[in-house]
Amino acid sequence: MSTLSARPVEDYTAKDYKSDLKPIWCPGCGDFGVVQAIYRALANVGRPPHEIAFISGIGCSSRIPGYTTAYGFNSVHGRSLPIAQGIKLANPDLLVLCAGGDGDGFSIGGGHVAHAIRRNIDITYIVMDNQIYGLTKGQLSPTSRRGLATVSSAHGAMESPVNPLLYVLGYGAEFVAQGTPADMNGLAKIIEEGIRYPGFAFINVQSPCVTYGQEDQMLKAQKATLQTLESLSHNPADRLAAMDLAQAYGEKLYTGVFFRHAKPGPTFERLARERQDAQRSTVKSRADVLNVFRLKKP
Amino acid sequence: MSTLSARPVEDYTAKDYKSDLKPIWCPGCGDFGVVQAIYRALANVGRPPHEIAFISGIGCSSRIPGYTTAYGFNSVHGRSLPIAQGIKLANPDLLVLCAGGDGDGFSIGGGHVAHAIRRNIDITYIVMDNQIYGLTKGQLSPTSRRGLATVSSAHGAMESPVNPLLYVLGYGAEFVAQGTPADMNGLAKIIEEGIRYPGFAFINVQSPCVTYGQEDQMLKAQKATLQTLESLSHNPADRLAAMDLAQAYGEKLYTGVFFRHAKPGPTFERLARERQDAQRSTVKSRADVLNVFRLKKP
Amino acid sequence: MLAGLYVGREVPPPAESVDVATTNPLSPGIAMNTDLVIGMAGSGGDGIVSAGESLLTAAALEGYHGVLTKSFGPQIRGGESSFRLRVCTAKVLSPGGSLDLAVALNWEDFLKFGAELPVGGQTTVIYDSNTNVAPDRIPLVGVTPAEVIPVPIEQIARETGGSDRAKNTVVLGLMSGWLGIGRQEVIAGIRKRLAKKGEEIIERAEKAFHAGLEFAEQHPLKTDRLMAEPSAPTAKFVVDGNDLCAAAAIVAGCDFFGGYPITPSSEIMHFLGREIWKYGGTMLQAEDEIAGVGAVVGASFAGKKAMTATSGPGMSLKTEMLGLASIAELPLVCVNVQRGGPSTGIPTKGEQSDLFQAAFSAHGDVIRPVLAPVSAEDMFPVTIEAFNLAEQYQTPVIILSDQEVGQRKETAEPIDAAAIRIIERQKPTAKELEHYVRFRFTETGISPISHPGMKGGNYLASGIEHNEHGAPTANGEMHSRMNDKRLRKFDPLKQRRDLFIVDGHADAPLGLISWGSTAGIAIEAFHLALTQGLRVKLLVPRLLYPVSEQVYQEFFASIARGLVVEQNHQSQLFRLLRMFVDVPRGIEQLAKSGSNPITPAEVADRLRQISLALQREKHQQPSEG
Amino acid sequence: MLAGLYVGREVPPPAESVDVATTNPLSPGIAMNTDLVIGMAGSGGDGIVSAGESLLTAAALEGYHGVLTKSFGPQIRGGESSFRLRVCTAKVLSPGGSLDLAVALNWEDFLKFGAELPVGGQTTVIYDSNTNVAPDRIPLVGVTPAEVIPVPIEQIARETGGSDRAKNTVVLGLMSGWLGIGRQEVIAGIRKRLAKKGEEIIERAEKAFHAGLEFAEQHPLKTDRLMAEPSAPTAKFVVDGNDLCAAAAIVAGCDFFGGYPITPSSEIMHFLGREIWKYGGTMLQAEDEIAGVGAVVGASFAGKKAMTATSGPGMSLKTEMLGLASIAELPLVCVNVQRGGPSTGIPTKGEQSDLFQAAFSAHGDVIRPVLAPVSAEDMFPVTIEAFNLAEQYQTPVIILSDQEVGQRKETAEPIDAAAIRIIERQKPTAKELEHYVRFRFTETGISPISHPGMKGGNYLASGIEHNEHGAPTANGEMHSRMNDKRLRKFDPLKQRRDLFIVDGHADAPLGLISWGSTAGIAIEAFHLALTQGLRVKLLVPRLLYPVSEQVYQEFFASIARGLVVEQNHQSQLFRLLRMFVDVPRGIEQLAKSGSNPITPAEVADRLRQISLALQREKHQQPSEG
Ligand SMILES: Cc1ncc(C[n+]2csc(CCOP(=O)(O)OP(=O)(O)O)c2C)c(N)n1
Ligand SMILES: Cc1ncc(C[n+]2csc(CCOP(=O)(O)OP(=O)(O)O)c2C)c(N)n1
Ligand code: SF4
Ligand code: SF4
Ligand SMILES: [Mg+2]
Ligand SMILES: [Mg+2]
Repeated sequence: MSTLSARPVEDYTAKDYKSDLKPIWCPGCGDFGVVQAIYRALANVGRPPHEIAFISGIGCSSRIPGYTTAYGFNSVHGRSLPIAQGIKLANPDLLVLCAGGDGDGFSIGGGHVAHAIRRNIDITYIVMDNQIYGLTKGQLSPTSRRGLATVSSAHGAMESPVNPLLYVLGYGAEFVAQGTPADMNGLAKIIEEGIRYPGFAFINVQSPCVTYGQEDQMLKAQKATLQTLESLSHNPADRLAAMDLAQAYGEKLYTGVFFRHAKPGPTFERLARERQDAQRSTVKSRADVLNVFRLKKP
Repeated sequence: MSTLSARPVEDYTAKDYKSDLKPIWCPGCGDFGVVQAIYRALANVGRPPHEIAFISGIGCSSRIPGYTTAYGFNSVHGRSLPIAQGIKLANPDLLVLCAGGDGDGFSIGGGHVAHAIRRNIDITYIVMDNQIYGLTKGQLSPTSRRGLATVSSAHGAMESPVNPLLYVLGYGAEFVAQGTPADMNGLAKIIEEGIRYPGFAFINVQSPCVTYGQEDQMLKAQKATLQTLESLSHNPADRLAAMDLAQAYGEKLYTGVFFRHAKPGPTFERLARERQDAQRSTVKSRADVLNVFRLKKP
Repeated sequence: MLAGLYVGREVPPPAESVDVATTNPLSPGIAMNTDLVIGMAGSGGDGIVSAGESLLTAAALEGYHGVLTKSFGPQIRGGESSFRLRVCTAKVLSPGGSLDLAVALNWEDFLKFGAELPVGGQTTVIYDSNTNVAPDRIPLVGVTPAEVIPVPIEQIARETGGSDRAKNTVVLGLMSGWLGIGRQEVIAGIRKRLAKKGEEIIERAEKAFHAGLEFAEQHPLKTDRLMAEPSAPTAKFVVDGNDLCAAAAIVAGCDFFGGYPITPSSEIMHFLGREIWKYGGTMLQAEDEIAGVGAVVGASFAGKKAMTATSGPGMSLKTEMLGLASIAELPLVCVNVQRGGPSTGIPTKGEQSDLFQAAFSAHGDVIRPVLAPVSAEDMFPVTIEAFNLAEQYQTPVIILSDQEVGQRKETAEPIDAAAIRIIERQKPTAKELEHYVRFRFTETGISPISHPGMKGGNYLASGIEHNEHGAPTANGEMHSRMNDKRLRKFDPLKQRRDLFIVDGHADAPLGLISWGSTAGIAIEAFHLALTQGLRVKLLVPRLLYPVSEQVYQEFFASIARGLVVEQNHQSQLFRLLRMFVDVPRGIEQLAKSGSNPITPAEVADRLRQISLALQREKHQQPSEG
Repeated sequence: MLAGLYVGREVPPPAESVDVATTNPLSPGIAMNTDLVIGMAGSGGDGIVSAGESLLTAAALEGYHGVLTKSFGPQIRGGESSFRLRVCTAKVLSPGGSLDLAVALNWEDFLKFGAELPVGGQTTVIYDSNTNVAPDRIPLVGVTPAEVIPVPIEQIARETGGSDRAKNTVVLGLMSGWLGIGRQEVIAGIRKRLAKKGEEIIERAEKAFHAGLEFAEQHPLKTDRLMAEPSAPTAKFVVDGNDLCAAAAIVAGCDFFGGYPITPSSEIMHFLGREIWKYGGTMLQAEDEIAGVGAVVGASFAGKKAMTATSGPGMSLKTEMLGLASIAELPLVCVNVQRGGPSTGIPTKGEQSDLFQAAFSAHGDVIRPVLAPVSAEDMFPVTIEAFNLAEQYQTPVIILSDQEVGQRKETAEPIDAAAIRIIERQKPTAKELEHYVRFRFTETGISPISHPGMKGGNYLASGIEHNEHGAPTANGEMHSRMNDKRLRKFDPLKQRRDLFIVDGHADAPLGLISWGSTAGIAIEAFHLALTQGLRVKLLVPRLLYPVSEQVYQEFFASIARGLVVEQNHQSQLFRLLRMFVDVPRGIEQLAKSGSNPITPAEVADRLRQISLALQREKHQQPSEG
């Protein structure tokens, strides 16, 4: 997030970010907790809603922008990141959030993640990873475990799941974290940290699907098994250690910050602004662009 | 490659795989070496050309199937892997090769790589990585170095390059290697090994673009700088060590096998065949599928 | 030839029954119903849809015909839910018009369906008296139903079934009683469904059912709703469009399916994910629609019959690959189960607004056949035909289904797969393989096609323009000849009359045209209009593109006025026809955006108006001689 | 209003000069040329294109008009390469017909261009004598050129320029001599270009040039090729379509470009990658076309004017996002520089076969405006207009350019950017922001649009059907009203007459219609036909979709016969018009697949034939009275 608004932080509370739209998630869906955590994180950061753009794809989870008072964009399946990048580049002063499901982000949208990361555009990307396709009623998702039987895999999944944490670390993401609504305080905190991180931030959220998910993915089971990375005294500046821990995705539920770059690199939009500033002086008005077509006697 | 043809290996020589089409690559293009290495690898493996399907996307490099006698498919930009997977699943007895450029594979096609790998379909995928868009005349490619000025980046690239080797290792690829036509023997050998590996094999080839590439990427420079992984006594069964070495992509030119899984996992097509075999006995003819619609008195 | 029910002039006889009562043979003097529409709504947990399915199954087992459509709110769980069931003594093709019986478990949910559950002056309205609304105060504005009956549904459910989850069973009892359908069958069905849950649960359910039945017997309706005996009770299938499409693909020889889930098409993938392995095939849930159809292109190149299925957004993503299949001349079938558009639109409701896209989304000069089934049952012959056309013409073929056809359940005549003709792609002969030329210029424009594994057939497939051998070319003349080959090869397809339903007097001045899921409505309206004495004829294309100029020209020859009925905003078929055919000026359009119901009565009304205008016009013309 | 050259009836006067010679004022009696076409081919390393550009620049500096098209083989380096340059004393709109002067550096490469470099009976053929072919044995079958002159080009190049790389400079000397153009300017240009290479290199080049010049002077041509003075020499711009499109975008206020390289559109991205930063904008080379247009959708949502550019395969991939922009009512401009299709097709050659796609690729009921420039110069007003329409109607707008227009170089009148009218999107007023309703039903269908950062304007954009507030809905009636809003808002656009070039007698019975890159050819043919006495009128739409029924109806009112000229296989404009307009039966089609040249003379011939048929028909009709 590049600039904080002039308005003092204490002016905002979580409910300033809650819209009037009634969520149509199933009762008990993990996404209720995620949106609450987002309200809290935003209130702590304190940007006014109209300076926030919140983009999602399609899925149960992707309904989330509509439940906030920010400018929302519930776009098309898998394309939240390209759209979010366009928004941030068009207006770097905005706080840009991006969210969606595991399918949205790592199946159909999987080709965009690496590029958002290598550009290091300052967007906070929250994946509500429920290891299933919720909205389309229970098909395999890319994070579904091997062997899982679903409506689309009656005889069990034959592929290995993707590992979102390891992937984004491999892509060079500078901020990588995992949370769960089973630990609301922790979740709100890492979302806030992600937003405050001056560059692309990736947050995987283990948000259970109570309708199509597995027993061991529910909040109750999560509460019993989760381990905070803090409690493991993980050093979030250590990328290799982060990768090592990330390998356990799907087996162990670690929450907290896996990786936070000690020296944040330049964002694309900062470099773009520098370039604009450097080049602007060479022209006076937009019409000057036509000069290249002018024939001059040699 | 699942089955070797009955025909004895010594029957084939490199020229059996060379077609009559005259390559229209620029004189000196690295891809000439790559296709030669492929001829040699195929001759060593010894499958008859008509049992080979060779799929590519679009790009200078993607012209390569047409220069072989195999069944070729010069498809559309970035989609060679989905097509190749369909071919292999439709007929697992074929030897399926896939090839293309760095842009084809890691920009527009980047979303398909992880999924081909997590399915572990037995395809050998060769990327001719010249760090540039050759066919479209010299734009930035995803592997272009930061700061590079090209026709599409007059003022220099503002993003970090992708790291194909690290990405595919993160995706769980079981065979990962790098070669260069600067070492023809080495290149032919790893392609042969990739083909023989019973699962998805990824081979990155540093194939210079003599028209739009940089001086330090040319064969001559490569010859001077390349280091074989063998000479470093790297243990290809060690995935973490492979990842560590892969981090040097773009700085050091390592050739050879980064990673070869000691215990190859099951391929998707093998699991599919097992499933077919298990299920086939439940029906007699295709018309049986209609039984589900039949109403029976309860 | 298209195997199926409504080929050429073999249109089923008019459903005489429509809104017409017959007499009760048991107690003469009491009219018995031959055609009833029941609608029911409640919240997601109420088991609405399973009640509808029980009723349809029971009716089908007794030899009735039926169509069951389901409609839901956007919630995955706990939202509003409804069904519409039409039961008929003869074949029906549409979900019908206004409801005869409306059941509201609660008013809030019922009202959400608006025009999808239309209550009229002839409707009997049943509602749960726990809603605390007086019968003369029910929240339906502007209608006075024939009868309004509060029933303590929840109370009965609790008292007999032991929980409010038995509400749907109570309603089944009510329906069974009032309609006289399925006493045995519903109970048997319940028993089967609950078999695993133990005798106690089954007993409670039976009690709930009987309590409903009893209530119905004790409260006879003002308007009697007893169903007459079915006209010719035969063994039936119960099918839904998506499942039947998948099954037909297997019968057609499909060995590969690649796709990505999307409402309302996913059931096709689910079905094949369960079944295709048994027949030696493979189902791939791909990472996206591009990869799904990409794998299908690959499987086809490898020599197999292959299919993908999706809905609007997925179609948009598949555009490039479909273009590749066209120029590489590779067979494949692509099903678009249409929903409301544009963009994500309305995923759960049907629409026929992707016709322009089906015909024209590819860049460059391309023709690819587009077929549309007129009912769930029709999915079988249409899917078989799609595979046949794909293989015969080496082309992608699009099936334009929609949510209505794809997700509704229908009774169907038993399908005889043996009667189906399957077409295989033309492979090169041994002689042709000696000097194989993949894209040889032939008289038909169709060149024998080899596949990997075939010795001597090796060639380069590509999306780049190529010469006869498959070698890339940028030569204008070759490009022109290849375009010509790829377009001309479809000429014989345009001569296929069996892909059209044509009915009515050849010289009728009034024409009615419709397609896909609205065609059933139009066919019923056509028969209604005939019974009302209109001189009308009917045309329903199952081949939408390429446009068969001749079929239409012949049809239009006698036509002065008419109507094109379709479920979209822009009258897409009407516009498409104009491109290739001289459509008479008097042809009007009845076109509504998705999920705005079109009913047979409405279409028939409109035809009557048009006919009146035509007569007025004639009279105004100065008489000759 | 569309700022530009050919608005309404303001068609430039007939290029009287076409194929007509004037007299040499200096030596009366010697005819001087007003219009010449030069074609030259060789291998990639020969500097063919740079020679063409030098010649065009030199001619432009002297006040001539010109069009330079380039054509290449598929090789990146070392393949065949050619240019066609038309130089004229008055404005020209097309690359013309047969060559007046043909230059072959070697025959193999020359022949590869076939009909693109047409040699006829009036052509003077110059070739390198090192090809060892006798003048009466040159490998051009079926033509006898006016004159054939072997020139030891390579030899002269080596002797004077010191290497065969000077061959193109020798040819420049020859042309300069024979045409009497650019002695000073070519040399000055060479000097400028080689400034950094040192005096020695420059000197050699000058020598080579003079040697060519000298050869020309010593070998006067049988058919004199001296150019007459330009009619009204004014300062000129030299533009190419892609660059000018990019520049126009900047003038229009474009602040964001997102795209992915693809031939023949990449120059637009290259230009903006160099320039856009200066104006505070950003260029993003995205990972693919979907991401490119996705970022553009985002930038537009953020309140900025934004553009993407691509060619056929990229258009296919952008389909879904364009649909999203339509339903979310977000402005954006998408340029399709068309090439030969389908699929990868012929990347380096132009075609006009993506019209169907431009109009109809989206799923659902969608209208999005499609514009086409008729020349490189025309790219300026058309691009400005595209941004204006996008912002005004809150819609994606497609510009259908093609390789021909996009990559050719032309002389153009100096552009006065100040005269351009720029339209901004309608933003909500302070009052409207008090209770902001994003998709409010307004009379025009256009609702004021806010963007992030605007306090009180917060709303939810989506591809899901929504109500006025942007909240998702599955309600059929709302869907219908929203469809209506989104389609109806384009009604005023269909009234815009200034988006059409109309010329000729209002009551002419003969009509000529063309669009895009072939329009220039048609316009020239139109003037040719007029000079030949035909009663013909002309219509060139720059707005292709939605189809303006009224403009065409008026045009067709007097028309009995006519011709639609376009560069595709299926007569796509002709078919598109039929959907909405009653196209007279006598309208024929001249449609050729890409890279099969269409010439003004050919079009005029065809018009003449049609006119004759029309006259015959009239005479056969029984006379009245
Ligand atoms: C292009 C496209 N393809 C497919 C769909 C159907 N679709 C909508 S959401 C979804 C996946 C939902 O899963 P996920 O992204 O994990 O989100 P969740 O619902 O689980 O939160 C799919 C396949 C679509 N809307 N658009
Ligand atoms: C959908 C689509 N987008 C863009 C292109 C244009 N295009 C063709 S090849 C290519 C990139 C070439 O680079 P690379 O993949 O690295 O291959 P190389 O030519 O360097 O071997 C591009 C952008 C295309 N043909 N199709
Ligand atoms: S289906 Fe699953 S993810 Fe979707 S709302 Fe219900 S519980 Fe949540
Ligand atoms: S442009 Fe580069 S990659 Fe392409 S053929 Fe030439 S040298 Fe090879
Ligand atoms: Mg999910
Ligand atoms: Mg490359």
